Amino acid sequence: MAEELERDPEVFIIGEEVAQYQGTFRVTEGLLDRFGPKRVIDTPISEEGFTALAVGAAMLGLKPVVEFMTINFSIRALDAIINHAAKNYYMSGGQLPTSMVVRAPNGKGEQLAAQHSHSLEAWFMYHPGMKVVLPSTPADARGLLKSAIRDPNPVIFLEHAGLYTLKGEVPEDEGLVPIGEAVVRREGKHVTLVSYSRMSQMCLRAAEALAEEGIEAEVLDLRSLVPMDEERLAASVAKTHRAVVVTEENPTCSAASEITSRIYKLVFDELDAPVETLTGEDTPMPYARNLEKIWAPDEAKIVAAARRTLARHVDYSGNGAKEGRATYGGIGDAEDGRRNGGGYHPPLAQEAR
Amino acid sequence: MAEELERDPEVFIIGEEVAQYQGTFRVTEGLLDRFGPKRVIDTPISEEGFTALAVGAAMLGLKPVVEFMTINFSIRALDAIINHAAKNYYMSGGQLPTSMVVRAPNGKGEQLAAQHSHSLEAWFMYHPGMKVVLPSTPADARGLLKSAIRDPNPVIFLEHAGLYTLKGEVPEDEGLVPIGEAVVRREGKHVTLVSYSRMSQMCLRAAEALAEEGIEAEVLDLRSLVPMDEERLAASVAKTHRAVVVTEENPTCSAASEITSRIYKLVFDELDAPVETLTGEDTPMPYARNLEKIWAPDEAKIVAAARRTLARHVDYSGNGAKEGRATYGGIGDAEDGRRNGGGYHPPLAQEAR
Amino acid sequence: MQLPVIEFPNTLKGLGQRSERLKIGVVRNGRTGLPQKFRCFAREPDIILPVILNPAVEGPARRSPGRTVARLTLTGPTGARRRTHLPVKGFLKDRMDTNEVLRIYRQMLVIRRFEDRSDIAYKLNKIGGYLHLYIGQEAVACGLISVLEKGDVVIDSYRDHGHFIACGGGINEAMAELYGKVTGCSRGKGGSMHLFSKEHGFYGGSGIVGAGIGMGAGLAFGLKYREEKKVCLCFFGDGACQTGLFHETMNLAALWELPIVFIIENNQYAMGTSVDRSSSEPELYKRAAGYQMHGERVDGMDLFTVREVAERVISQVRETSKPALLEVMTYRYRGHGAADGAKYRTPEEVEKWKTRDPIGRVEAWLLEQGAITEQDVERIHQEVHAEVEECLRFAEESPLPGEEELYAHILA
Amino acid sequence: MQLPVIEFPNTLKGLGQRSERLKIGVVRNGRTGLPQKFRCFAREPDIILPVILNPAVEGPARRSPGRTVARLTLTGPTGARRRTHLPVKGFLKDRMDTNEVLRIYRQMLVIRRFEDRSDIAYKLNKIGGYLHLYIGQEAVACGLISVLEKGDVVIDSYRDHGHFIACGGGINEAMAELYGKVTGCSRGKGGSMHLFSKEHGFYGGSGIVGAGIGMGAGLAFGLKYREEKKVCLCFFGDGACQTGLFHETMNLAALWELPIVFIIENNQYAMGTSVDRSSSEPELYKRAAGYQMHGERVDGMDLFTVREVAERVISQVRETSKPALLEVMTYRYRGHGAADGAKYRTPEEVEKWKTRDPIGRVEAWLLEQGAITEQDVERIHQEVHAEVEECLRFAEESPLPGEEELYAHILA
Ligand SMILES: Cc1ncc(C[n+]2csc(CCOP(=O)(O)OP(=O)(O)O)c2C)c(N)n1
Ligand SMILES: Cc1ncc(C[n+]2csc(CCOP(=O)(O)OP(=O)(O)O)c2C)c(N)n1
Ligand SMILES: [Mg+2]
Ligand SMILES: [Mg+2]
Repeated sequence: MAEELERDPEVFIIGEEVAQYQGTFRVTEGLLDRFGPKRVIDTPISEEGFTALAVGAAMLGLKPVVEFMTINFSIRALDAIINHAAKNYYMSGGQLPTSMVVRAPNGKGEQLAAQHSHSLEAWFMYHPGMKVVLPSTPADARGLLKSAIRDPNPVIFLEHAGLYTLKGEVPEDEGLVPIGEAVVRREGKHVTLVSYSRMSQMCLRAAEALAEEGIEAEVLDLRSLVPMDEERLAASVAKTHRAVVVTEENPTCSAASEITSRIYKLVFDELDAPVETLTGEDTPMPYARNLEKIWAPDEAKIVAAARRTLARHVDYSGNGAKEGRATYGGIGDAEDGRRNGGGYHPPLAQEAR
Repeated sequence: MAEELERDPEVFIIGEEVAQYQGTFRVTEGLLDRFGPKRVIDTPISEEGFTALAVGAAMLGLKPVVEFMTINFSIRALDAIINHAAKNYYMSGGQLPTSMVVRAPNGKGEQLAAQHSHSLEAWFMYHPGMKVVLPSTPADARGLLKSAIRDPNPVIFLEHAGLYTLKGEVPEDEGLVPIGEAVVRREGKHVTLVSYSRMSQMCLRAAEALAEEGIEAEVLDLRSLVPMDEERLAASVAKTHRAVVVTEENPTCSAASEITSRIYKLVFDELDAPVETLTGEDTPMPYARNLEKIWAPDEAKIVAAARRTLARHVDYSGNGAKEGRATYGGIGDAEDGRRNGGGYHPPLAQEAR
Repeated sequence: MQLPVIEFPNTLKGLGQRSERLKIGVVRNGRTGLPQKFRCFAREPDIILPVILNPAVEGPARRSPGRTVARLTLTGPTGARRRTHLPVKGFLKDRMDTNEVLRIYRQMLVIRRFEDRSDIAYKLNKIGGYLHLYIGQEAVACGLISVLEKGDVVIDSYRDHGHFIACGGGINEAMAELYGKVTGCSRGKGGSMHLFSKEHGFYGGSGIVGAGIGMGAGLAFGLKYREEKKVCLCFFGDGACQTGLFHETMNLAALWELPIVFIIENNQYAMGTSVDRSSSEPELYKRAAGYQMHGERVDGMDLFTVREVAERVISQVRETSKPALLEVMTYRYRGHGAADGAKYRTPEEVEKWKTRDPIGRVEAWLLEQGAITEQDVERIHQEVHAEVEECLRFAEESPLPGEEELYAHILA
Repeated sequence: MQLPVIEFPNTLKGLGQRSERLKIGVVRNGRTGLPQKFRCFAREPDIILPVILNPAVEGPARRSPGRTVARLTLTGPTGARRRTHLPVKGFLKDRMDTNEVLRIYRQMLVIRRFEDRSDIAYKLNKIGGYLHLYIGQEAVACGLISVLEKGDVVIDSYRDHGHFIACGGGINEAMAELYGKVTGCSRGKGGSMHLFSKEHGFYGGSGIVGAGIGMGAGLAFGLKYREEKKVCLCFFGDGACQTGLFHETMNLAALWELPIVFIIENNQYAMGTSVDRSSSEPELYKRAAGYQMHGERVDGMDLFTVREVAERVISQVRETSKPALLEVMTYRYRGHGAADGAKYRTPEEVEKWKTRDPIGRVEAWLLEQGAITEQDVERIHQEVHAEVEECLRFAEESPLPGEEELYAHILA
C-alpha cells in the first residue's frame, strides 16, 4: 500500500483505526507517520458515512482505499457501494467511473460468533459494476492490491484474518498481479480443487494428503471472482473430469454455488461425477470452539469430498449412472473409477474462448 | 392482512406511507381507518431505525409486519435483518425467537432504473435464520402472508409490483398456504420450467407457446426459496430430465444459480442436458424502455431455452455428448432427443427424503 | 422578503478593522416586535443584514424599504461590543445586477416550462419510471447555484431537473434522458432520477433518499484534498434529514471541516408525510447545533433572500472550509411524483403557497423596476416555450440506445 | 460528588400543590462560582437536587455536606416563580437504605472480580473470540439498573457482562457462556458479546456497534404498545453515537414518545479513538436537543450520583413516556478488548481516573458510616472471590455443546 501511496498522491486510506491505532490488524502500520493525517484517515464509527464520502471523492477522481475493520460492518454501507460506487458509471452513461478499493478481512476469525464471521463475496458478486478479488498469498495480496488501486473500477478486496500471519515470498519488482486470472497452485490430473483465499491454502494441504493416497489433485486458486477466469476453470475441470469447490461461506446462493453452476455450464459433458460443493454449514456461526470447528471446511472434509467424486462407477449403458460408494471400500480402488486415468485432455478450454 | 390484524392484537404494520397514504401500492388501503394509528404506523425515512425497532418489538413477542416501500430500501436495514432478526434466536441459545414479517415489492418495475429494480432474494437466502417467500398468485399472496405472520421466524415476504394487478380466485375460507411447498402449476413431461413470483406467470405463458409446438413443459412454482421444496423439485426434473430455471435477478450468485446447482446435486444422473439458467442480464438495470425489455427474461427467451435443453443428442457410447443444435432444424425434431419420451419416473424423489 | 443593506461606518469604530468580519450579534426588529435573529457581518462597503425567517410568520416580508429600524449588538474581532440601532437603507435587489436577475428569471421559467411539458409527456407515456417535478422550488436551485464559481460542484436527490439546468446542463440532453434516448445526458440509461453532467459540475441525482448527502461530503473532501478553495452544494429534502446518513455525514463534515453547504429543501412533505409527522424537531436547521455547525432557515420562495444568504454563506464556507446547513422553506406545487395526486394537502394550502410564487415575484419586481416591459415578458415566455418545444422535438427524434449500450459502462 | 437533599416547604407556598412536580429552574452555586445548571423538582417529602457535572471540572465534588448554598429559581405548575437560596441539608447517601448500598457494592465487586478472572481465563485461552471488560464502569450499570421494576427491560452493546449480572443473570451461566459451554446462558453459541437473559429482562449484547439502540426503541415500543408503564434502559458507547442508527432512533423515540432511557457510557474512547476525534460535538448529551429530548451529563464514577439521576429520570420517563438521553461519564481501566494494550492513553490519565474508583468510594463511605467494618470488607471480598472461583469451576467442568446444537435454534 505504501508503494501506491508513494506513486499516486491522489490515493488515500480511510477507515476506523487505520491511522493512530496502526490498523486493527496492523495492515496499515506506519502509514500515518509516513504519509500524514491527510492521506491516512481515522474515522468515527460511521460506516455508511465514510464509505459514501469515499464514493463522492472517487467521483471527483481521487482514489480512496476504504478499510472496514471487518467485512461485517460493510453491511451498514452497502447502499453506498452497491447503489452508487457500482452503478454511477452506468447510470451516468459513462461520465463517472468510480475508482476505489474496499478492503476488509472477510470470513471467519476465531470464535467471533455469528455477527463477526461473515463471508460476503457472494453479496458483492451479485451486483455488476464491481470487481471482487480475494488473495491467498502475500505476493498476491501485494500484487493484486496494487492492481486494484490502479483499476478504474470499484474493487472489493477481501482479505482473510487467518492469512495475515502467512509468510511467503514477495517479488522485489513491482510484482503487479492482474485481476481476473486464476492460478494453478498445484498440478494434478484426478480431481480439481477449486477455491480462493484461505481455503486455497487448505486445498493445498488436502492435495498433499490426497497425494499420499495416490490421488493427484489439481489446486486452482481463482483469486478473483469477478471477473472469473472461466477459461482456466474449464480447462482444469475438463482435464480432471471432477471438481470439488471449497469456500468458507454459508452454502445457499454462495460463490460456491455460483462456481458450481458455472462448471456445469462450461463443461457439463466432461464431468464424471457431480461437482462436490464444500462450504461452511448452513447455520449462523456458533461461538463454541468445538462447534465452530465442525462448521468450517477443513483438510479432512476436502479429502473426503475429493474421494467422493472419485468413488463412483460410470455406466455407459445409457441407464444412467449408479452411486459407486457401496462397492468401493477404500480410496485405493478409486483409481478404477477414473476414465483413462485422467489422461484425456479435451480441447474444450480452447473452444471456450 | 386485515384478517390477521383482526385475529391477533399483537400484529402491527409499520413502514413508510402505509397508513395515511394508504400504502405506496395501496396494499395497506383502509387499514388505518379500521385499526387506528397504534397498529398501522407511518414512519419517517429511517429504514434502519424502524426495522431495528420492529426487531426489538418482536423480541418482546409482538408481531411486526414491516413494509419497505420497495425492497431496494431494505439495503439500509440489512444489519437489523441479517445480524439481529435472523440471528438472535441462535445467538441467545433459543431464548429469543424473532417472529416478524418483512414485506416489500421485489424485482423490476417499469423503467425504474438501476437503483430501484433489485431482486434481493439471493441476499436473504444466503443467511440462515429466515424464511424467504415469493407468491405469484392472489390466493398464494393471501395464504402465504397469513402463514408468514403466524410463523415464529423472520419471514422475508417478497411481492412483485408487476403482480399487484393480477386477478385470481381467492378461497373463501382461511386459505392458509403452508410455507415450504412448491406447486406444479402445469403438468408436463418434456422439460421442467422452475421459477417463482412473476416469472412463474411468465413460465405459464411460455408453456402454452411450447405446447403449440408439441413440447409439454411442466411449470413448477417454488413459492418459497427458504425452505426450498427439494422433493418436488427433484421429482419434477427426474421426470422430465431437463430443466430451465427462470428468475428476474442478476445472474451471479443468484437464487437461479442456487436452484441450478441444487438440481445437479439432487438429480445429476437424471439430466439429459445442462440445466438452462435464465435470469436478467448481468448489468445494472438500464432506464431506456427498449434496453429494459432486452434485460428481462420473457416468454420468447424461456421458449428458446426450453428448446435448447431439448435440442441435443445424447450419445451413450461413452465419448461424451455432443451439441445437437447443428443437426436440428426445427423443434419438432426435439422429441427424438428425449429418452423414453419422458415416461421414465425414477423413485428418486422418495429416496431423497 | 426584503434584504436590507446597511451602512454603519461609525458603528465599526472601536470594533476592529473594517475589513474583518464581525462576530454574530443578536438583533430584534423594533417595529414589528417580532423576535428575529439576525446574523450580521461587515463587507466592503456594505453591511448585509439577512433575516432568518419563518415563512409561517411572514413578518419581515411586510416591511417596506427604508422603514425598518434594527437594533443591533455588534461584537468586533477584538471582543469589544457596541449596541446601536440602524435604519435600513437599501436592499439586495437594489444592488443586484439587473441582467443577472433577468438571467435567473429566465432560467426559472425554463425549468418550470420544462417540468410542465415533461409532465405531459409522462402522461402520454413518452417518459417512463418516476418523474419528480421541481415546480414551485425553482428559486432554491437557481438562487444558490447562481453564485457558484467554476470548479464548484453540486450534488442532488432524484428531484434533479432544476438543479441540472441551473448548473448549465442542456435541456435537450435532459429531455432526451427522460425519453430514454441515447442523446440523453446519461445516454438514456439513467432517466429522470439520474441526470449527470460532469462537465457542468453536476454530480447527479440519486434515487436513494439521502444518498447524495454522503457523496456530497466526499466531493467536498476531494476539493479540500486538492486545496482548490472550491465548495460543494448538496441539495436534499426534509425527508432525507431523518436518515442515518444525514447524521453521519453532518458529523464527518463538521469534524473534518469540509467545504460544503448542506441545503435542505424543506417543501414540507416527504411523499405524503409532513415534517411534523417525521421529525421530532420540525425546525430542521436547529440540528446543526448538535454538530457545532452553522445552521439557518431561509425563505426559499424569494429569489433575493436565497441569493443573499447564498452569497454570504457560500463565501464563508469557501473561506473557512467549515460546512453550513441551510433549511430553505419551499413548496412543491405538484404531487411527489407525476403520478401522485397529493390528496394529503388541502387546495387552500397549495393556493396559499402559490401566492408567493418565486417566478411571479421576480417578474413583478423586474417590471416595477422598469427593467423589462410587459412586452418583454411576453417575448421571453415565448422564447422559453419555443426552446422547450425544441427540446421535446430533439428528444422525440433522437435514436434509442442500441443494444450494445446494455453492456457498456459497467466496468471501465 | 455530593447529592444534596433539601427541604424547602416555605418555598413551595404559592407555587402550586406540593405533590406536583415543579418545573425546571436554573441554579447557580454561589460558593464555587461555577455555573452549574441544576434541574429541580419536588418529591414528597424531599427536594432532590442533582447536578449536571462535568467531571473535567469536578467542582461540586469538592463541596462538603452542609456547606453548600444553592440559589434557585423555582417555577411551579401555576407558572408562578420564586427566587430563593437554600442551604444544602443532606445527601442522597444519607437517605439511601444502607442495605441497598451494600447490595450494590457487593454486586460491583462481583462484576469486577468476574472480569478480572475472565481476563486471565482469556489469556489462558479458555475463552475465545473477543472479550470486552467492564472494569471501571461498574457504577453505571449497577446504579441505573438498581432502580428498575419487574417488567422493565435492558439492552446493551457487546461490553455486556456487567449489565447481565446487574440484571440478575447468574455468573455461572455467564462464565460458562464465555467458556463456550452448553450450560452458558446462550448455550455456548453466543459468547461474550451475546449474553442474554430473557428471564431477567436482559435482551442481550450485540457485536454491532449501536445496534442495541434501535432494538431498544423496539422494546420500549412494545412496552408502550402493551400499555404496561414499563421502561427500557438502553446502554451503548460514545462511539455508537456517531452511527446513523443513533440518529434515526433518537428521532423515532422522541417522535413517538417511547419510554426509553438512552444511556451513553462515555468512557472517552471508541477503541483507540477519543471522543473529540470522533464527534464534532464532544458533549454528546447536547445532541438530545435536536430531537426535543431531555438530555444531561452524569458523573458515572459515583454510584450515588448515578442512582440519584436514575431515580429521577427513570420515573419521569415512566410517567411521561418520553425518552431521555443520559451521557454518563466513565472510564474503562483496561483496553478495549482483553487483547488491546491501550497505548493510546497515558498511564497518568488512567491513574487519574482510578483515584475516583466507583467501588473504592462506596466502600469508603460504608466504612465512614459505620455500616460495615474493615473485617466485613475483608469477608465480603472473600465471599465474592469464592463465588467467582465457583463460577470458573462450573464453567470448566460443564460439557461442551453437542454437535446437534450446531443446527438447533436456527428456525423456531
Ligand atoms: C432510502 C429510501 N427510502 C425510501 C424511498 C422512497 N421515497 C422516494 S422519495 C421519498 C420522499 C422523500 O422526501 P424528501 O426528502 O422530503 O424530498 P422531496 O421528495 O420532498 O423532494 C421517499 C420516501 C427512497 N427512494 N429511498
Ligand atoms: C458497525 C460496527 N463498526 C465497527 C465495529 C468494531 N468495533 C467494535 S467496538 C468498537 C468501538 C466502540 O466504542 P464505544 O461505542 O465507545 O463503546 P466502548 O467500546 O467504549 O464501550 C468498534 C469500532 C463494530 N463492532 N460494529
Ligand atoms: Mg420534502
Ligand atoms: Mg467508548
